[in-house]
Amino acid sequence: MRYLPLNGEDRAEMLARIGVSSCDALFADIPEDKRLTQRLDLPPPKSEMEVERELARLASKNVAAGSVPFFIGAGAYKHHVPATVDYLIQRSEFLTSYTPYQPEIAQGTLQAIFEFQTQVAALTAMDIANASLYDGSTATAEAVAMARRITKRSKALLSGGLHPHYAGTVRTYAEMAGEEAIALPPDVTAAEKLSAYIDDNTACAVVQSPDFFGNLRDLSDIAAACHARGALLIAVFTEAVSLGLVKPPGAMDADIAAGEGQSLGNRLNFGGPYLGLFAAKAKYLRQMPGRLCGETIDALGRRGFVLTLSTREQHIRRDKATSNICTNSGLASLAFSIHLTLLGDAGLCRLAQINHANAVDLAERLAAIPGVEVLNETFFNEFTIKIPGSGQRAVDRMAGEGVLGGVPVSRLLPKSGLDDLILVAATEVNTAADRQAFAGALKGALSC
Amino acid sequence: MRYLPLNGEDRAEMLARIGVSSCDALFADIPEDKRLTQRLDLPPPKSEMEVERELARLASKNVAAGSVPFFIGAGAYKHHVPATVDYLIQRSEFLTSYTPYQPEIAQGTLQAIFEFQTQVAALTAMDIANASLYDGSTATAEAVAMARRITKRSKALLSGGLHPHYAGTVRTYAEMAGEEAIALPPDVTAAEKLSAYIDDNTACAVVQSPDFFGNLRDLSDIAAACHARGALLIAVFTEAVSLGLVKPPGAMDADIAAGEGQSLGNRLNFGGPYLGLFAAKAKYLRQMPGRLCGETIDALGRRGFVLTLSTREQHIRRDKATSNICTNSGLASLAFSIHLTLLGDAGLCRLAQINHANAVDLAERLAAIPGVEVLNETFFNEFTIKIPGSGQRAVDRMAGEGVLGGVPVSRLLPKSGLDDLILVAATEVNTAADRQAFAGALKGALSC
Amino acid sequence: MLMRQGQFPKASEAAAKEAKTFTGNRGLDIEEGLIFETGRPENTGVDLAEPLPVMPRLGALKRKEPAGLPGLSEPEAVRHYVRLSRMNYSIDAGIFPLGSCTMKHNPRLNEAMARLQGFADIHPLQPESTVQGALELMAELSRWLMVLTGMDAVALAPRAGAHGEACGLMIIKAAIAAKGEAQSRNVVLVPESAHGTNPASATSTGFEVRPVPARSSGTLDPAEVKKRLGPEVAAIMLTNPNTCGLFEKDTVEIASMVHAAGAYFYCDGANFNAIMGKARPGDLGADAMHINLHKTFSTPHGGGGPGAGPVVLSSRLAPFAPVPFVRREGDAFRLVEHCSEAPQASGRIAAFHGQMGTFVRALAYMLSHGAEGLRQAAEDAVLSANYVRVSLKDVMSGPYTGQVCMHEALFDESWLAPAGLTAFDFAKAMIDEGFHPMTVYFPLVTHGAMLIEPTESESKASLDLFIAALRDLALAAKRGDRARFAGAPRHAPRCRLDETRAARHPVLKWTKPQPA
Amino acid sequence: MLMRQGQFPKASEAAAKEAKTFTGNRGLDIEEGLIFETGRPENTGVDLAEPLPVMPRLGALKRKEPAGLPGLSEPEAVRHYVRLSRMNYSIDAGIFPLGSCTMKHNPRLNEAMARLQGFADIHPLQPESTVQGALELMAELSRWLMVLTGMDAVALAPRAGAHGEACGLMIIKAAIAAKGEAQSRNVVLVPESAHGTNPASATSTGFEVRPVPARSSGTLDPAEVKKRLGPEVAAIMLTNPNTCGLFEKDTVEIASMVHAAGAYFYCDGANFNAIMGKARPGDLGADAMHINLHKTFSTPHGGGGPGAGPVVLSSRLAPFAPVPFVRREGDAFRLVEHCSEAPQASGRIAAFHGQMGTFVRALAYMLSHGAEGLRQAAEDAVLSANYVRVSLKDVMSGPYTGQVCMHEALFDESWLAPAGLTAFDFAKAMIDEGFHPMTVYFPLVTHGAMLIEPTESESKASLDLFIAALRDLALAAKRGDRARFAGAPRHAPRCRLDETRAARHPVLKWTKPQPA
Ligand SMILES: Cc1ncc(COP(=O)(O)O)c(C=O)c1O
Ligand SMILES: Cc1ncc(COP(=O)(O)O)c(C=O)c1O
Repeated sequence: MRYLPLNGEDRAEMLARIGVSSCDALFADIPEDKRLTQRLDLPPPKSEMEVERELARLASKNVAAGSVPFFIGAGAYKHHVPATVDYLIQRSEFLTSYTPYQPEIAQGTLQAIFEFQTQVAALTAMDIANASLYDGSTATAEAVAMARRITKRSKALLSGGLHPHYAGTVRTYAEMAGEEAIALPPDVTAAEKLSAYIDDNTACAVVQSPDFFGNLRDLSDIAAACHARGALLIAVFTEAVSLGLVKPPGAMDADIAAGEGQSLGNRLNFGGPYLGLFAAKAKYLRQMPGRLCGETIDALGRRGFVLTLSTREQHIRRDKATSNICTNSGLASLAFSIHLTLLGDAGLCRLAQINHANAVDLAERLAAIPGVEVLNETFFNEFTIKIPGSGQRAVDRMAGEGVLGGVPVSRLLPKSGLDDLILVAATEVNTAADRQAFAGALKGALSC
Repeated sequence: MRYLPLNGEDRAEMLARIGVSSCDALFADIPEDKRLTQRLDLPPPKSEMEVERELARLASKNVAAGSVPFFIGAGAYKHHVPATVDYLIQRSEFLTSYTPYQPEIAQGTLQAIFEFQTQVAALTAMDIANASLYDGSTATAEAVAMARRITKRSKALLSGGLHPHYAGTVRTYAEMAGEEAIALPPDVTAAEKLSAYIDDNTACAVVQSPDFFGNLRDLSDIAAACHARGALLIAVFTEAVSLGLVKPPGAMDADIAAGEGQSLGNRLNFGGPYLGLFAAKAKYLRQMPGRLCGETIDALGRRGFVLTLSTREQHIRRDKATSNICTNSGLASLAFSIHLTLLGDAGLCRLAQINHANAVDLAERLAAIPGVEVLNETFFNEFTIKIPGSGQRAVDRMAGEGVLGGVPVSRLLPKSGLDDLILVAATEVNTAADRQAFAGALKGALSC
Repeated sequence: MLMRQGQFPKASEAAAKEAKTFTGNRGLDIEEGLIFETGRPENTGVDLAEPLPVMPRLGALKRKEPAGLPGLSEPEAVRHYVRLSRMNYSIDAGIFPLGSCTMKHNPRLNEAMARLQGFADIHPLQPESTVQGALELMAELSRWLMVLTGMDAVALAPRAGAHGEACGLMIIKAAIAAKGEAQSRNVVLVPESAHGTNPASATSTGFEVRPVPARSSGTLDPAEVKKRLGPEVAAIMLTNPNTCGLFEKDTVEIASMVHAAGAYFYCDGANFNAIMGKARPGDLGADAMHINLHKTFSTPHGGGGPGAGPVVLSSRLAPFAPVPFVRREGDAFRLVEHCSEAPQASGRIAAFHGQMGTFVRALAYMLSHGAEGLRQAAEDAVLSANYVRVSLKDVMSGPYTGQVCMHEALFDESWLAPAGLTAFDFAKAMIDEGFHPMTVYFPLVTHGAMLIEPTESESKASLDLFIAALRDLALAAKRGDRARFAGAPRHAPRCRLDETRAARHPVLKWTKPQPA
Repeated sequence: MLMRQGQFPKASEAAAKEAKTFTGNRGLDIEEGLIFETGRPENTGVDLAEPLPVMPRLGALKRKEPAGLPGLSEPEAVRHYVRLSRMNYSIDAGIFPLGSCTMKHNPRLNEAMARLQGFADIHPLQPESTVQGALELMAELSRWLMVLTGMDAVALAPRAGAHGEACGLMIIKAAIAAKGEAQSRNVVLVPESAHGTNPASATSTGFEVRPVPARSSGTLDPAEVKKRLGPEVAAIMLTNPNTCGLFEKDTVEIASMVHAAGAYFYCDGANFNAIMGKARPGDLGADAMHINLHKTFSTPHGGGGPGAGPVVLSSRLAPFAPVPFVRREGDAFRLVEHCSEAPQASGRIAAFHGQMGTFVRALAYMLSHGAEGLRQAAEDAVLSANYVRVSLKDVMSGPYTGQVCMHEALFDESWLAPAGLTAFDFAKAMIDEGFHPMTVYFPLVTHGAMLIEPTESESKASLDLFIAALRDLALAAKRGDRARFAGAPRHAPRCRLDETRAARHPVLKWTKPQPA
């Protein structure tokens, strides 16, 4: 077997040194009747070429984003990732190292985390950021748990503009922990009056912007309302690129920002691995979940970096930890950070402008189709359209024509009376021809 | 421009330090009327995404070997290269380093070359090998030039089984240098009596095995005949994998072995970059072309490696050098060496067996087609078939049916009366289904 | 996992001087500033077309203050990250014997497969008809996991081991609730040697943790478990093989006790590498177990993540798996995404469907081995750990060095005490010798633990060199050669780092230096 | 290119001791044996299916003696090569200012493009109908090269610069033969500063070399050329910008003289990076010029190769280009592979059609820049070289430091002589500071040359650090701090290597050690 360095001779010598006659002797602690003796119903080993063939067969059964006009978003975005990013994250020393528990021989990972934390803080305009969580949804759940610890209150108020999967995740966690999570009804046009629900038992309000339907929301008033009642505002985002052009959480006095970082540096990957971004006000530092990297010096006085404040974490604090997270999204955060380093302010801003412009152009093209309405007043690169008839059917028909034309809102919010809505995203990867193809396919789907 | 680190401010500061007012002042030595002022008729800069689109467009116009049943050889072979090989050669430190002129910070490249030299010597069963030449054809030309230097004779005798491109290359070089190169007529069945042509003005005989038509040739007698007349035997091969199963040049007393190394570690690449392998008897060391890496020690007595014996080379010896070669096939030789390191004797032998077995199976299938004849008595993974009618036409027809079914001999040897021959190769990448598809396509091509 | 800080010695003047060059570089060890020091917000390493001219639709929410993010041209960025990378140790460069972490070889084939366009460029919300291959892959991966563990269902959603633990406990909670015991059963038994994520997961899912001590031979005593069982107990979380590297030999008995008490048996499967193909947790009585694909099935750790922690389930718990999951319907595969279709499901634990990129890698690994190869890998892992154990036990002490271990060998620092040295010192000295240290100070039950997990990926030559070096270090320690340890690491990119300072005065991001 | 050997000092006992560890490793610097020492012929890192059972067709030519090649399992192989790689310097890790080598940034986009299946997995002898995209790419690359150089045709066959030189000279030879002067014209004028490949190429194509000295200002004197012209002269090989980093300002005059004498003007275009977009060799009178795609157009050097050396040709020489070449016929592209279709062609100079992998990379680079970006790259390269020149000229001497240079700045070692040091010593001390040395002892015309080519890929910060470090070293040298130089490099994976020993007792391959 190509991955196993030991050969028969090695094994024999090693057994001899150990002083047992066979490898099975090493498994003597397994109750005899529980030892596997039968052959398992699994295929025989495959050569590399055979594995490639089998997996290529499966891959070829999927329609890849790059191969068709593609307009799906809803929390995961198809952006162009520079070739350099994937090259660099595949460096052995990044790819195959563990969590940097031995800082003297992990300065590369540590400095990259320190830079990532600084970038995330700058991007969100928050004071501090951690070294990443699993994804945007679990980051949101962690933010809620953190708000509960800080406020010592139970209730979380979830905006109707929050991504339904995020809301679901928060609700599941809350339910399990015996806490309260109140989700407002789907709020397609950002019309809800969330502040009205904040009371003295409210730990936090959770509001997304750009929201699930693509609307931009000004969180400043909600922040004020929260703070007036001693609650925290958790600002959520699913499209990090928007922060190049849109007012960031910190500028609206959010207490915690939780978001999805996939859209910088990372591919769609059918939903994972993704990247949870997590930032907060400095005063809440000790309640942060996840790893933190800090600056220090070495014995020669040189700057260096270490994981720090780990007394918050499960491996020290166990059942009292701020979170159970251990393995996080290290490599995805590195990809994010490299992409952002390549972009810089200038590039990010330009990228965000292109996304916005392409979405505006698309909105205009779609709105021009008889019967189609764009529901958003404001948006970044994603918006909601209302069509005559079923969104699901239209999307399926377009897929049949080779256009991946958005997500039917009913897929995430079934039985909500929103069956005629489609969520549509445009990014820098879409050409004018793609947008035209989409408009054509939608027209076709509606007319048949 | 993403690849240029200097910005306007930097440039201004640098010009100021230099003490000139504009960059054009630095180009003052170019005659004024020769300075380019007009815009060149070339497209504007492209973003990474645009470059990808343009090149993907071109790539998609080609039929790739992996996408269809594929049986083309004739000096370049489609083998399966383990993913590890390409990963490792892309390590920055291998990919973006120069020729190891500063050995203290190039031990990685140097040790890899030393190992490569040892591997090539072992594979060919020759005493010594160099650090690579461009490809098999130029290696053959270099071998002939080396034989002339050693024997101080002019005439090179080229077997009719030598790859026509190799023969052409040797002839061009010979012609330019005013030397003699006599090519025997195409020898489809390895029937020529080459020894009869060796005389006292013969510097060398150049014989390929497996030869261009796929035949295995025993070179021992030719070697004896050469040596009896003071000439050298140059053994050529184009399929390095054959050496896992077939008698190597050194075992047949060849003086120089020159070959193509593409088939280990390297992809088809439409013909290049490939890898010239070059090995010789130790006594001819000082006449070797190309770089050589040797073992030595450092100031602390530790083993280390350096480029050595460079007094043979152009950068020292200039017009008296053994060759003009400078840049060689470094990275391709690394890929070769890594692939061979993964294989080892056991893997190489198995790989060669699979190639041979697949070719035998294919030969049987093709021979079963009425009117089709396999001309070879012996072969490794490639052989020649004779069909009723034009080989070119049959190959084109098969291509139309999505089968790349070999090379018409007339493509390389036009007007040689060999228009009904097709050269056919099988490797480990071909499945039984592929071979069946080939037989079917050939039958179809012959019947229409 | 390094659990404790060591001393922070100031290096000698002499050493400082020796290291000095004008640039601070030393040959191939090149110092590198922060991107905030070298980059500039107006620079960029990405060329982008002009945006279309449109009427913006941002309302009043345009960003006013730029983020201040530095940009680097592509060559500068490449150099920055290549230099950083060169400051890291990696499996690719040497043995990485972190106990409990299963740092095995990460095949590059898997990386290539995960990057196939048909896997990497598909969106989780595409119409199902356009992702049949992806769903088939998830189904196939599930099949492998079920067959290998002898379990009946798999939840693929968990992002890592800890997430899997939480997922498993949520499932158990849902099952308990379905039996009407939601209020009464809220305690989870957790052995003291458990990984920190176990108690943390229990708390975060609303359980109370009740610790269980191990007996002196390192495994759990059924009697101790029995004592702690009761109607309030929802589950036991048992790591098997446990974090001391021992197989819990009474697991079957414990499982039946737990079941008899109306509770569930959660198995922490982080150490499944030791027994895959040798025994099936399902046969041992487990109801739920997470598997760290980023350990057992070779997906790379990436300097901290990402991973994937699928949870295999017994038939009793299967109905309570969270959404989404894949269902086969005839020749087609479907995603069940809502509890409306799975009324007993324990909700949703994250967005979308799981760590597809990790699934591809893990399946590539499984296909490459076949069941036979996986068994061989487990055997080699255990063989190698025992080889290390017997080769070091005469010079290093440890609580169980006299008995057979599974995939990892546990030593402790007591033998270092006479020399005034700690496990921390020993670890740092290993760095100078070119090795990544073992896990130190975990498990917590062993004072000054040093936990060595070589995995099956090491050649005998590699193990022999590792053993010889550790023996040399051990003899040096016993000889009282304190200097070799106190100053270590000497040869790493950094000498010992002041962790106390980092924690006392946290500097968690770069800030513009104030002009003096 | 390092032309001369330095002294081989024995290191001090103290230094030797300091470096000592048990394993010989030093932190992340890990020693690695040869595959022949660690591998075994019966091991393999490649799994292969059973061969079909067939009757072998090998006749009597089955290999009898196995080659004895060691095999490594995949994890061992990965580790071997990763460890080796870590002993190398690279552009990705730092400035690589080798004069004449144009070590610029190698974009990874280009690597990805060259690996597209449609380029990497196509065979040179596929039917033309199945490789139209490849042929179109070759045509497009040719168009860029012709427009940039102002020439009329391109021969894409040459594998590298030296091969391009030989190709160009063969073309000239064919052109001369066509004029019936084959016997009489057999001399090529080569300036003394020329790269070694020039005279070597001339000899290997059957010409005689006649050297031409440069004048004191570093460029060629038309008068000196004139003196050497005659009916026996076939061509002049002129490098422009030349290897001293200077633009040959009299190139137009020289070209017309050469033409008037019935000879051809071959331009060595290895240094084209300095003038692309600024001037066209065609306008300057060149008849043939090779271009190193692996310098000017950013394809990676790969530790020595491969490259590509296409030759652009004037209309006078175009008909004599070797086969094969691409011809457009309507919408389709064809390959002309035989002289029967191109009767004046100078034959075939290698198998197949050229370095496709390199072409893809080079074209990706060109498309990324556009003409404008290429011009800017040339300007930045020249700007950076002059910046280095003026920043060092007060501390380091050089023959032309007072005048503007092109892409590289030439210094010499004369200023080091008083300290008893050489360019070699200086280079080795640079290694300790984290820099790859410049080219030393080339060009040969400058005694103790040190040729610095920073390229356009360096940031100003990188140049400033490089300059500051060289100034510090220079001042140290002037101060007489010989120790800093004599012992250098101290911090590299190896100290100075004994090159004399390597040459005196050549050990060019591993051999099994004899039992003692
Ligand atoms: C025994 C054990 N359980 C659980 C975990 C947690 O897994 P993860 O890091 O994937 O969350 C680990 C990982 O370190 C472990 O070793
Ligand atoms: C001026 C000059 N000419 C020619 C060459 C030869 O090019 P190559 O190494 O590609 O054969 C070089 C390369 O070093 C060079 O610098």
